[in-house]
Amino acid sequence: MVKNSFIFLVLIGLAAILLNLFAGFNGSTELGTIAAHYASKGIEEVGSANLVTSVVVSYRGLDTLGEVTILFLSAAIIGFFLKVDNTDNKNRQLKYTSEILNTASQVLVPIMLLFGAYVFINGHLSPGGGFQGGAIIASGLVLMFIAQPKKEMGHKMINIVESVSGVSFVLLGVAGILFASGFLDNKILSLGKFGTLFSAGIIPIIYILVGLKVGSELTGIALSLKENQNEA
Amino acid sequence: MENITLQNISLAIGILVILIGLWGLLTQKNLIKIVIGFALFDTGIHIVMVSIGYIKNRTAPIIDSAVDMNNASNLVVDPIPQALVLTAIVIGLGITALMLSYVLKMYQKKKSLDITNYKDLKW
Amino acid sequence: MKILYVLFSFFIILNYGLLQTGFIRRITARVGKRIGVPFYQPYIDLVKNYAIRSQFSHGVMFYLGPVFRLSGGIGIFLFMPLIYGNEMFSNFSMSGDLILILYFMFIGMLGMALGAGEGGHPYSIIGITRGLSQFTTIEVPMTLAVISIAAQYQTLSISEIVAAQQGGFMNWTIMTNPLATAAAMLAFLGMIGYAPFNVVNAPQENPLGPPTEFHGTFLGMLQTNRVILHVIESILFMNLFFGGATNWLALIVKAFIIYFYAVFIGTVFPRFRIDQSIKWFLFIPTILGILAVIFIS
Amino acid sequence: MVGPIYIIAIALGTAFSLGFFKNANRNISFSLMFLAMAFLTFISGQWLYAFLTQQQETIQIFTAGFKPPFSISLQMGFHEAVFLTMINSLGLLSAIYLFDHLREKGVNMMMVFMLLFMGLNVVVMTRDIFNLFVFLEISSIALVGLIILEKKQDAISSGFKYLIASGVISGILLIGIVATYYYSGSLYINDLISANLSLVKGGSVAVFLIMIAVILELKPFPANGWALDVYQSVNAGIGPIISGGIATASLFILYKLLPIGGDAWLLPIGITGVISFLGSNFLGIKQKSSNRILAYSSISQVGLLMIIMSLSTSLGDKFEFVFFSVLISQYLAKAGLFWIAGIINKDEIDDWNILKKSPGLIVLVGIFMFTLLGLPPFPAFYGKWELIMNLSQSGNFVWVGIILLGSLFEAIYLLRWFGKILIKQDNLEDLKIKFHKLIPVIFVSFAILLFSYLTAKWSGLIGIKYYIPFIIALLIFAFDFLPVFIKNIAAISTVAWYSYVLIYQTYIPENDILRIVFGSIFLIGAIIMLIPGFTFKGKRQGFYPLVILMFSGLAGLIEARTTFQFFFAWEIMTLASYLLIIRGKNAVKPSFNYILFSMAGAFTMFAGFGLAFAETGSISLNALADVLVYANWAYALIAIGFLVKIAAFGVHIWLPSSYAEADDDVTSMISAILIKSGVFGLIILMLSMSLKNAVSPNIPYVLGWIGAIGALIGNMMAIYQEDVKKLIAYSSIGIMGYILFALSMMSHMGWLTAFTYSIVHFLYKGLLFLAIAGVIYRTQTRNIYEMGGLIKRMPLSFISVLIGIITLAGMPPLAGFAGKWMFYNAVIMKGWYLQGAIVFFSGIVAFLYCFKLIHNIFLGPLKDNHRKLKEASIWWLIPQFILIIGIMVISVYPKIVVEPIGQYLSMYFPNDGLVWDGTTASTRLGYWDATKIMTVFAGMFGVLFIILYSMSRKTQLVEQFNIVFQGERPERPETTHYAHNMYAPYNKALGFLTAPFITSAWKFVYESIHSISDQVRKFYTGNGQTYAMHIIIYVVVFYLFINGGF
Repeated sequence: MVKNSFIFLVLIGLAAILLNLFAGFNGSTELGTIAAHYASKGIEEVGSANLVTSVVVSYRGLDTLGEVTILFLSAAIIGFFLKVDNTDNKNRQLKYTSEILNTASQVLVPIMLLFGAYVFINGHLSPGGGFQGGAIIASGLVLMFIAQPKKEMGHKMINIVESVSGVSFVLLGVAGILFASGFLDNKILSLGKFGTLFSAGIIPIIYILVGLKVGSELTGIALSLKENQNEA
Repeated sequence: MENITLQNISLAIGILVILIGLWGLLTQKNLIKIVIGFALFDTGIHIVMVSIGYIKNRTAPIIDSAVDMNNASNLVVDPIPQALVLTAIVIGLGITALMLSYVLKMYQKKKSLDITNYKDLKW
Repeated sequence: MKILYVLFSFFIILNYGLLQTGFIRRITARVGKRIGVPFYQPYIDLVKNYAIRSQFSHGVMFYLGPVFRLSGGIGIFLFMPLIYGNEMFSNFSMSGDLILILYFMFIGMLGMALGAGEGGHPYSIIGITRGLSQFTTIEVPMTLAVISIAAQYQTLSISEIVAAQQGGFMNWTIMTNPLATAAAMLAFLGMIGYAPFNVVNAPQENPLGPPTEFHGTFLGMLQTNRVILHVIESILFMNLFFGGATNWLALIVKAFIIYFYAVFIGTVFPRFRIDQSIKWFLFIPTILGILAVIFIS
Repeated sequence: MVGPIYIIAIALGTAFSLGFFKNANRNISFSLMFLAMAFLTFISGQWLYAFLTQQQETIQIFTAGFKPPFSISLQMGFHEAVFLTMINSLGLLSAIYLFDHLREKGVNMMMVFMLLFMGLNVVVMTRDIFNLFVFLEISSIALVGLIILEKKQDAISSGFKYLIASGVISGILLIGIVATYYYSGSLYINDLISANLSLVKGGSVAVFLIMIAVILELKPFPANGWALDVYQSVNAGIGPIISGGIATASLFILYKLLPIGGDAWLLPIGITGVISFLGSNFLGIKQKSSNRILAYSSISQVGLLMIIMSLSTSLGDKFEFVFFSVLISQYLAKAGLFWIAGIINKDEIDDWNILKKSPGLIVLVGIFMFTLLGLPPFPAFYGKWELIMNLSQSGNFVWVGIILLGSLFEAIYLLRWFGKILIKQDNLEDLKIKFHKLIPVIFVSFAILLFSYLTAKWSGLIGIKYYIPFIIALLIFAFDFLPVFIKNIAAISTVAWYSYVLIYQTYIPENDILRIVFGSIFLIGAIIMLIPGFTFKGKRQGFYPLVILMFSGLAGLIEARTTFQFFFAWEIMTLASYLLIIRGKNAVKPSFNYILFSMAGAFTMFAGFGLAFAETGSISLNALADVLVYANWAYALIAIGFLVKIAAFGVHIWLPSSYAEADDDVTSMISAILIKSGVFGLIILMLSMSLKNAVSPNIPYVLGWIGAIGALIGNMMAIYQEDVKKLIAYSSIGIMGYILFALSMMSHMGWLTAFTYSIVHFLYKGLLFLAIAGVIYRTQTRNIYEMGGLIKRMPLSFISVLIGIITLAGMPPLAGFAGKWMFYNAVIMKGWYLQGAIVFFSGIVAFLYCFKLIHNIFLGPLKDNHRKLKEASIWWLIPQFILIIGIMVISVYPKIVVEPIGQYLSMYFPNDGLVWDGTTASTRLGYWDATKIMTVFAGMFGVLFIILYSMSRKTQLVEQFNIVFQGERPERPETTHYAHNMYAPYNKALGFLTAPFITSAWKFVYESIHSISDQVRKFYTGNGQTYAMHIIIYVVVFYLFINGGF
């Protein structure tokens, strides 16, 4: 317990630092210059109704590329790390899942997939976007795994989707250099009419790619974890 | 009572969650619980981020019927922290997933979830 | 011309040495309640030894050993001024000073050691190592004393040291620098090599020691050397501490007294083991020497 | 030119598209990845080239078609280009090295590998702090992936530790970034810099969090347990990526973000660096695992780089030079060592002697280690020099001390390791080397050589001619397959040519006696000592390059005009001699002592030069004379370096065993020649400093006592040695004691003595060692009591030894007496009577071992197994007789040598000189006529010999068995032969003088350092939680340190 109390003291110290950090904090009342710029100019520059989307995909597109990469990395590592060869695949024993879950999943999974697709297609208009949509799709698939543990599902398909979407994301970025003023530039397509589905340049396309990619990657992770599942 | 605004509360909660997460990370012996501690720590940071971006009685940064696009800069909250938190969440997710897979592997090798059994290398 | 004078004085020293040895042997015999040999015995020995033809040798160094030894002895003689203020009898002392004399003593030691070593007899070396060990420690008080008087007179040339002591008894080093004299005279006992410091050649204990490897002419040379060396060392001390000599008579008297003092002690004292004598030389005489140096500086 | 943005595009595109090849042939996917890496390297390389050659401007790359701060922008400047080129080329080489692993492990790992470097590239280039965070995360996650390249248990657990630690750190960084955004309203680094947040109350904390996170990324001691475990557990191919790639990038992050913190952060970073450097080097001492040693070493190097960075302002325009020379050399050398470790694939450094199978690799390991240690001619040397000089100029003497101490610790563990490689051992299993693993190592070593040359040019501290010897050495090394005979001729002719140029063409016209004397000792001596090399059979690989280096180092000492050149030559000479000694059979441990003492001495010398520079601001050797304030300190520190080399009393313990164990001709080289370098140094030092009154006279006084005691102890020890080489070695200590004593008298006669001794000692010590070496070469034993009677078998060697010892003992009429005689005069003039007496006593003691030497080897009964011995080889005898001629000339006619030296000295010491009248030399005390003495002696000797011979001519030679073998057991001589434990009574009386108290004192120091280090390192418990704990404690403490409270 001496150790824990010591840890407690240290954390107190850390807390003190954090309190100092926000000593000057009194809820901001105005947007910072950059934020204001996004809010006011965002429409004509990017043309996406969802400002967050315009920041995520366009202004800070490189970050997005990065986070996609991170997910990709984790998926790749986990896939390599938890790879199971058939020898220890034989003696896996899995619990029997309930009837209700099975039936419900059969109803729910398609709807979830559909909803996910909707969310990332409309990412630039309404709350949501590629990551959210991808997460929803993945959770749908996870639900399927839970419902039918025995069901085998190969990584091949997932990998293909991953790679295709990823590569085309990069290619879009390069297209930005070639046809517009910079990497990941939004204006290689016309911004279109504000507020419609086909607007805001390549944002919808990117978000679709991101959605697919995130979905497949999360699924891949879940799948690798599932394959290691063993309740013996 | 004046300065107890929404941000301050959420900020305080965020810091609290950070500390709780660290406490779990540092004191728990069970690997899974350590990972949970880390996840809490991460979440706390996310709460802090969001609460920083918030501005009193303004709405989400989405231009729709509720927001006049010419006066947007006075109606919406700061979109940047939200964008950042999105990225941060994904990164946290990736790391957590990695941690869990590590735990899984470690458990498969040693059949133990106690971190004190994993001092293979030291000094 | 110089050569002739040198040879002449060499002749004197040699005869005087032989006689002295004879007398001393007789005296010691009497002390030991024996009759002893006639005083001319050394002459007989010398002639006999030089007459004997040795029929075998152990190799080159067996020849060189005695030669080294004797040339060491004669060398000291050659570079030693005998009579103060007399060009004829100051030998080659103009070519080297006190340091040279001190270091010439080594040559004799080395020669003896090499010769005996060449003999190849396992025991001959025992005496040699004993001799060397003791000799190093004898040198300590000696060196201190020499430094002391050199610092006192600010010269290393023997003739000048003698010159500085002229003009009466009170100017002798023994009066002006008694500590140095004391240290040196104690070292002198070791140099001459009577008891208590004669375990080196120890005629009784190891009869197979160095001297017995040599016989005939070799032995003769060694004896000659021994005779000369004793006289010359006495003369060295006379020059350094007792005002030197202005004529042959003074030289002989002083030398005899100095030598006799060693003999006297030798006949009345028992013998030291090597490590004892080492310790002894490094104790009282060394302290005296250090004091002498300190007082001078 | 290809825009830097394509680095991202290509890397990512390749990584993503690799997914298509999951099940295809892996060679395809590998070659795809390899091409991508190559292209990255190419891009960064061409930018670097552009910056170096045509004045390329720093450019900004905007993404998303908006200007910063509204969008993320990258920057490509000179520094970025350098770092990117380093990182990417490392990636390329690592790819080659890891070829088989990556191929075997499959596409996923290739993706991870690819993305790791992509992340690092963006981290270096980006100007947006959140973007930096994201890509930092990418590379650290990718590292997590590479850690488990082989799924070993310890790798997995250390990977988990790493995950926890880096998670915490990045969390802290994230909080910092968000808060910074809140306070500045921007994420663009240039805005953050201009906003200078440190003034805002919370802003300063935000900056603190960012900075501390970056510092923690650099794995500072002690909050770095996780990193160490990772280093130790990973595949050796990954180590370079961590230390050379990630650490380098993190350094650049610190460099990039430093302006945000402002100058207030320089000092804290410096202190962190100091702690890291000292701490990890100290803990490195006790390590056994090669990877972990490398881990400690790279962390310490990062610490050093942090120090340099913290000095960026005071270093001024030197900053880039210092920083890059240290950074790049450690980056290259570390990579090489890690890769070799992977090739050997043995964790324990005790098993590294498997390398004996492939000498080429040993050479490479040597290059890498000496690069790490910052020894010349390798790049870090120049950097460290500038660093120390600058530090001392700005008065941070404490830091200088700490840095040098840390470097000494580093030297301890690296050199011990190097020694372990060379330990002889039979039945080593042989080592199979995959070619593709060898390529990067060789490449790196060449890069080091090239870079050393570039830094030398860049530094402008030494002329190009200092590199001629290295070129020659490399040439000889290239022709190492030739037989000894040719190489020996080549070496001799090289030295001969050099000595002709140096002495005959340069110094004799200048009539610079000091340099003529020592130049001839060094170089002509070298020629003489090289002659015995002809006896050696076979190739003698690696011997001649080292010899050339050693002697060029010595020549460099003579030529040096600045302290830098002097130190450079000094280190070269030390290093080469160390490598020469270590070639001996059991020389590993002794040579370790030698190099350790030498390094310590070199470091104190270094500090001394620093002090001198701090005061005079000039590195010219003559400027030493102008040192006034620090005079005593500088003098003492520099002197210590030389004292170590001449094995003065107190630091003498390295000498005997090193001499004994070195090869026989090497022994004669170092004992006769090398040791004089210390004397030369002392003379230079005293001429420039002691003559001024700035130095207190107490220091020479103390030196005098040290010399006297050294002389006594050295000779005393010598007489008890049974190992003949040790005996002579100890006598060297004694003689060096004389010389030190004579020098410290600071009078004309004293210095004359010192010079004469130096020459004469060179002659007879070389003579003795050569003769003894010849004997050992025949008898195959070094135990003196196993020899005897050899005069019958090798008379010529006997003559050399006889002359040698007569000279050594200083008996007239030979040259040694000249020294003794001057000595008496000097002492009595100076008035140092007691010290003088001690010295003389030791001189007489010398007589004992001289006799032991000649008797036990050549006289006495001949041993049974030596009856058939032949005389030593002609190649051993020729140099001996050259030396004998030298001795004889000086004995008969010392004037030719002594008079010019006297004239030279009277420039400095006008009074109490030696007056020459014909052949008679006289001082105001005494006189001495060597020529007459010689003639008289010779005449008398001849006469007597003729008499004796004529009297007993027809003698027969007595064989050994005509007299008894009394009491001797030929098969076990040491039991009864008197030659064993000779002088027992002497020991009984005076043994207490030779108790090895100095040795045990040093032993105590050494061992206590080790045990402390062993205790301290225990706080790395190996528990991931504890490590996370360390991190948070570090943060809190650091905060307290900076703000002095909450």
